[in-house]
Amino acid sequence: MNLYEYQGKEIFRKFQIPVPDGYVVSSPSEVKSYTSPVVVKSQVLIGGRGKSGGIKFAKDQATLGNAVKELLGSKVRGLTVSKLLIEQMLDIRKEFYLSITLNRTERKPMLIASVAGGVEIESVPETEIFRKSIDPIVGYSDFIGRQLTKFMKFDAQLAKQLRAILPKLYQVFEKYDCELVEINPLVLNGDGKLIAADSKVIIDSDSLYRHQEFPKEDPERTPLELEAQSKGYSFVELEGVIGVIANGAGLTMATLDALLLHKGKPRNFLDLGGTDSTDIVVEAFDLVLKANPKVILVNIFGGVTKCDTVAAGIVEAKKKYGIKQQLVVRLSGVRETEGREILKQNGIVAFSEMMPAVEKVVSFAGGA
Amino acid sequence: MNLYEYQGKEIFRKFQIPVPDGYVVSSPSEVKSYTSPVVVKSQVLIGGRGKSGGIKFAKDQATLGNAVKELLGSKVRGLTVSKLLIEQMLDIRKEFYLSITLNRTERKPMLIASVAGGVEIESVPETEIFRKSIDPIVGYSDFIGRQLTKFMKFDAQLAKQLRAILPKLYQVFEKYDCELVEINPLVLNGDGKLIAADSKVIIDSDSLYRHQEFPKEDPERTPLELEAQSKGYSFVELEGVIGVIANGAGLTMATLDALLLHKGKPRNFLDLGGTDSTDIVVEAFDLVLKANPKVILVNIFGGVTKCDTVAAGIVEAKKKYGIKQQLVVRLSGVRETEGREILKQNGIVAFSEMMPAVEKVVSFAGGA
Amino acid sequence: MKVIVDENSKVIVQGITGHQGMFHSGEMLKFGTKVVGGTSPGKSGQNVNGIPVFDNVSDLMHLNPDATMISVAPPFVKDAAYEALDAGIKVVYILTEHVPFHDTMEILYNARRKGAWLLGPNGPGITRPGKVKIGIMPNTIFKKGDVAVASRSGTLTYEIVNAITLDGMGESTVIGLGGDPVPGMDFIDALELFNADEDTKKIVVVGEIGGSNEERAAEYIRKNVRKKVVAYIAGRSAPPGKRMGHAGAIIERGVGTAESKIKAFEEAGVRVAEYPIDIPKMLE
Amino acid sequence: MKVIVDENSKVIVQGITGHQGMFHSGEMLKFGTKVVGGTSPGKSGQNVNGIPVFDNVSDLMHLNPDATMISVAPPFVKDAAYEALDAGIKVVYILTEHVPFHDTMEILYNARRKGAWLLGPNGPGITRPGKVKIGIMPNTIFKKGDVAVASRSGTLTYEIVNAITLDGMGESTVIGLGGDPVPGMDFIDALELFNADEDTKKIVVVGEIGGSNEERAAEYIRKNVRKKVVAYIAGRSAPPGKRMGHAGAIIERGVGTAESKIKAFEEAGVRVAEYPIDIPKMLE
Repeated sequence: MNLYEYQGKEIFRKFQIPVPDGYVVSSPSEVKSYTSPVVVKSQVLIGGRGKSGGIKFAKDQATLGNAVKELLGSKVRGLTVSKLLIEQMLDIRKEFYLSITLNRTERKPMLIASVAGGVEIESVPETEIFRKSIDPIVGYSDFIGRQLTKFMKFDAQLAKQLRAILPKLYQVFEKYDCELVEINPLVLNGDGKLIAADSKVIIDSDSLYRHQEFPKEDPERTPLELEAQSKGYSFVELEGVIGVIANGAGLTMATLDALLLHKGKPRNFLDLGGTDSTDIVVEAFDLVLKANPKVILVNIFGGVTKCDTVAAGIVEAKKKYGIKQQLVVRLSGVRETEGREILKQNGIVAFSEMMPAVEKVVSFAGGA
Repeated sequence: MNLYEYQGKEIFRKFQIPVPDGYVVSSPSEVKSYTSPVVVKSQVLIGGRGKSGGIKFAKDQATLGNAVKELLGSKVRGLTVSKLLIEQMLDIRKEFYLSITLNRTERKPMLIASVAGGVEIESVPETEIFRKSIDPIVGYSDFIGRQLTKFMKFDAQLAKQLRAILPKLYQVFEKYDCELVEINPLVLNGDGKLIAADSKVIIDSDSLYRHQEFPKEDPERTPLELEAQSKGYSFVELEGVIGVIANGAGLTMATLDALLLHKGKPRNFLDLGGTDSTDIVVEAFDLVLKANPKVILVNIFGGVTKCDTVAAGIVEAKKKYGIKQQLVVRLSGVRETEGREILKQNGIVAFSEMMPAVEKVVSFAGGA
Repeated sequence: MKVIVDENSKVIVQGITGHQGMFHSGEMLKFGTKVVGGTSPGKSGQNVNGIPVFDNVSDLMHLNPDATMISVAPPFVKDAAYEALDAGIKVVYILTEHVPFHDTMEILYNARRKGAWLLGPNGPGITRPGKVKIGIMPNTIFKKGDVAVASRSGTLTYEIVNAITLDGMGESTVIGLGGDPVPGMDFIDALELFNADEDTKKIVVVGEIGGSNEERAAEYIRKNVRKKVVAYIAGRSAPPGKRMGHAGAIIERGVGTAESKIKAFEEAGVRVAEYPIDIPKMLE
Repeated sequence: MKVIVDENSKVIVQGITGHQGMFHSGEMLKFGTKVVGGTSPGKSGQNVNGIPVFDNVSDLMHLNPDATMISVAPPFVKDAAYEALDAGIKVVYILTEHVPFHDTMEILYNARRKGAWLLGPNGPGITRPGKVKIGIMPNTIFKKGDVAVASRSGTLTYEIVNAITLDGMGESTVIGLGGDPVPGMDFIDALELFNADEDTKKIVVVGEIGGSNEERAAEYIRKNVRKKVVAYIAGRSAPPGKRMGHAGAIIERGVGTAESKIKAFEEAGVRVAEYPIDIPKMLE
């Protein structure tokens, strides 16, 4: 789960990583009297806020008031702004990049840094990027900071500041079960101090049970995706016309892949998961129908999820929702015979192989 | 370093290990109004306080005041009482033993527990003692608590409480660099709650630089030992008459052993350590002379500590303190020749072997 | 030859009285696995499918278990794994989904310290037809043979194994690595085992988009494996940045795309199937 | 045969510009040890006794060091050890005294994970006459020979080694385990090495009161060692409960007494010397 900039900075503050003085407002009445130049930052979970007009500067009370009024409720790259972070303006001398993330290949945390911050890290040449895997049992140790400050060619004063930030950043990464904790840019301010001008913190969703202080929000998801998420489904909306219900992330992906290779366009990704209950199947139909697909493909390889359960669910969903769409079903695996029998009694012929089902549903959809 | 009971309990409280309500007084004026039965406990770092009259009970204001006046300034097993812990009296139903200590053989922390608490753990039969080594990399995990509560035959209610205490006790052990953290007794109170009726916390002296909140006190040491400690010497006062200065703990021990095997009685243990400076040697003489020995043995095997440095130190100390005692010196190892030469010029003949030196000093002391 | 486990391996189930523990301990018994005991704190003395239940792993070590299947809720997985490792069990399979990956990292490196295998979390386990099954793969799809399968997916693995079996071939060992960001085993671990196993003549690698494990596996195959290897990559059609259920399927920063993985395999001489169903023919 | 290190081992010194680092790097060079580099953050480009100084261990790994001697203040020892282990160095000797034992525990188990030896803290290191010395034992007392010594003490070790040399014998390997509550190596680690080393014919074990390592060593000798072993135990005269400089010398709870150790050795057929000076004769 992505945290907002202000949430990340609250954590940084708690861990004594320097951040600019600032406060959050969700209405113009919460704006404090102007005392010194400030930056007004839209709190939306998307990059490129600056270029999209989501960040404004104010050097007097009037411009501050205007900026707040203008930004609150506006849209930044499609996302509605409901909170603003109003912060002291920095006197930026240099911008650096600093993050800790999971290196999935090495199965270890990795520290990434660059003297070239403030831009997309992807466009910085390899030679300017410091990468260092951290042994998760040992954790962060100061020698890593000494290696980094040498790479960054920091003087003693800057090196000391960075080496104070690094262990705290690693603590944040660990304590908050982060996938990513990123400071971009880490700013060298006019006063010679390093300060985190932005924050990007992504918490492993599987760990949210121990971080209940954060409301579950995810503006990158559509309302339907959020509904599905709240019901426990892996569900992604796509651009096509073929509704898809399958079981297992890999099989569901393979189903979409097969549709696309046959020039069929999936409307969604829906993984039933491994729970064996007709209700789960009925609710899955509810979600897929809300996405209003032209046709629907059900692709089940029975294991934990048994074919007869899915068949019963399909029959129940048909009855409950009066499904109008053409429905193509493929059943294979555990209790395949029983499942096919249930469907047959309700006038549905199920395929036992995946490819004919895919071909059939694509032809129904008018593709290929 | 040993902590006082009240210091240990402050830590317990901070880590949410239940302790009785209470407060510390160092003068009768600090005693609060009596509200309910209390126990008044002398804060001295020695066992057997109860049997020695260092613990009193009070069921009204008058007995409380008397107990405080009686105990403050009194001696408990030779130690002067300067602080009292006044605590709510417990309604003790059962007493258990619980501790975490370093198992030096396995080089791991060890959890020790027994249903038979309140007495010396040494006298409890082996079969009633639970011992479990804890992997220091993994740390405490709940399965250890489940094993323990099963061993203790605790009901669900008690088991839950104990499993809440254990991870915190381990945290104390780790965070405070403990050699030992012990609750004896852990009391089952009348209200059905487990509560730490006493605390014994020993912090690794080498770690005190990161625990500067505790004043360095050690009432088990004599004033001379404390002086030596503050100057960085390993120094122990003993009952005999032969002052000993040696280098290295092992060689110093071996020197004492050799003296005793020759029926000589050492006055002290003093390990010069590995620092090569005449001042260290001179100061060592100062300490040994303060112990007023009949004779003095210097036993040096030169390594880091070089023989000529020690010789120069001996000469300087003789001059400075006008040493009257018979002085037997043994020098061997690095810069032996130079050292012996320095001594010779000042009228001291040094042995090169340990045993003749030991024999000589014992004969001077009038032993053997 | 032993590939993590064999027909003599004794298995326990931590959390055997739960829904999954009950069902899958029964299925494992049917498969022929020696399930010798289970745990469920406070339920000692009961039995599940005839398997005796104990409070703690330490209470059943007289049964000499070689492996454990952990099926407890995510907050308790780390403790259960440490309990098994502390008791000296050398194969730890975690069935549970949604284990925080920071927990898995800790478990993984502590398992390695103790010379133990970690399988899962959130994977279907290991199946060796005719010998042993630990995990949740459907019993019916297997046939003893010489094809080894390593897969990051669950159901898709069954699909592929089923196709192999229906085609008349069979499997020596099937390992589900699991779809979590930090899997207990990766492809190279599995490939080393398959490469050394004399009962394995052919190998199937079932990958997914995300990460660079498939690329590293391709490199390993190029250097070390002379057995026939066929691959499949799920997620060719995934739009960049869209999540596909597995955190492992996030396409990030241009690495880990299906194209990059397919290219890596083809350069290592490994043919990549367009459809799962094509795999059996490509193995022939 | 290699016992932790040999004549080809390349050694670095972390904290080489400190008093101890400077002195002992010079002594090691004189002994013949290949001291190839040292570290001292911010002092790269300098040299100590002709040895080049670098900021970080990672900056000198092109010199292919096999071992490090760490001589930094106690609060920095853990970081220095992790720096060396991270860089892949497989022998870590910590000269520093007064390292908190909780730090040492962490270092020890992480060293083991990485297949590295930990020597010290607070011990004199390892010396192999004619081959290599890592640590602070005086150069002059050694002579190449067939007696191996493992000791919990420093100066006492020199005394005994000197006596052995003066008696006309010599040493194959001398290991100072250190006097800390958690030593990086214990007697059994050393005895295993000595037992396997063909250059070692006789073994001296120098113990102290406290702990039960000597008792366990005696048991190990009884079961595994057919070479001649002689022991000495320091602290026979220590009054119970009095601290003797080493935390290792606290007599607690009736275990770890000199009597118990002497008894254990004698029951294992190991003669125990009354005086350190008796050892050479007992070895003959």
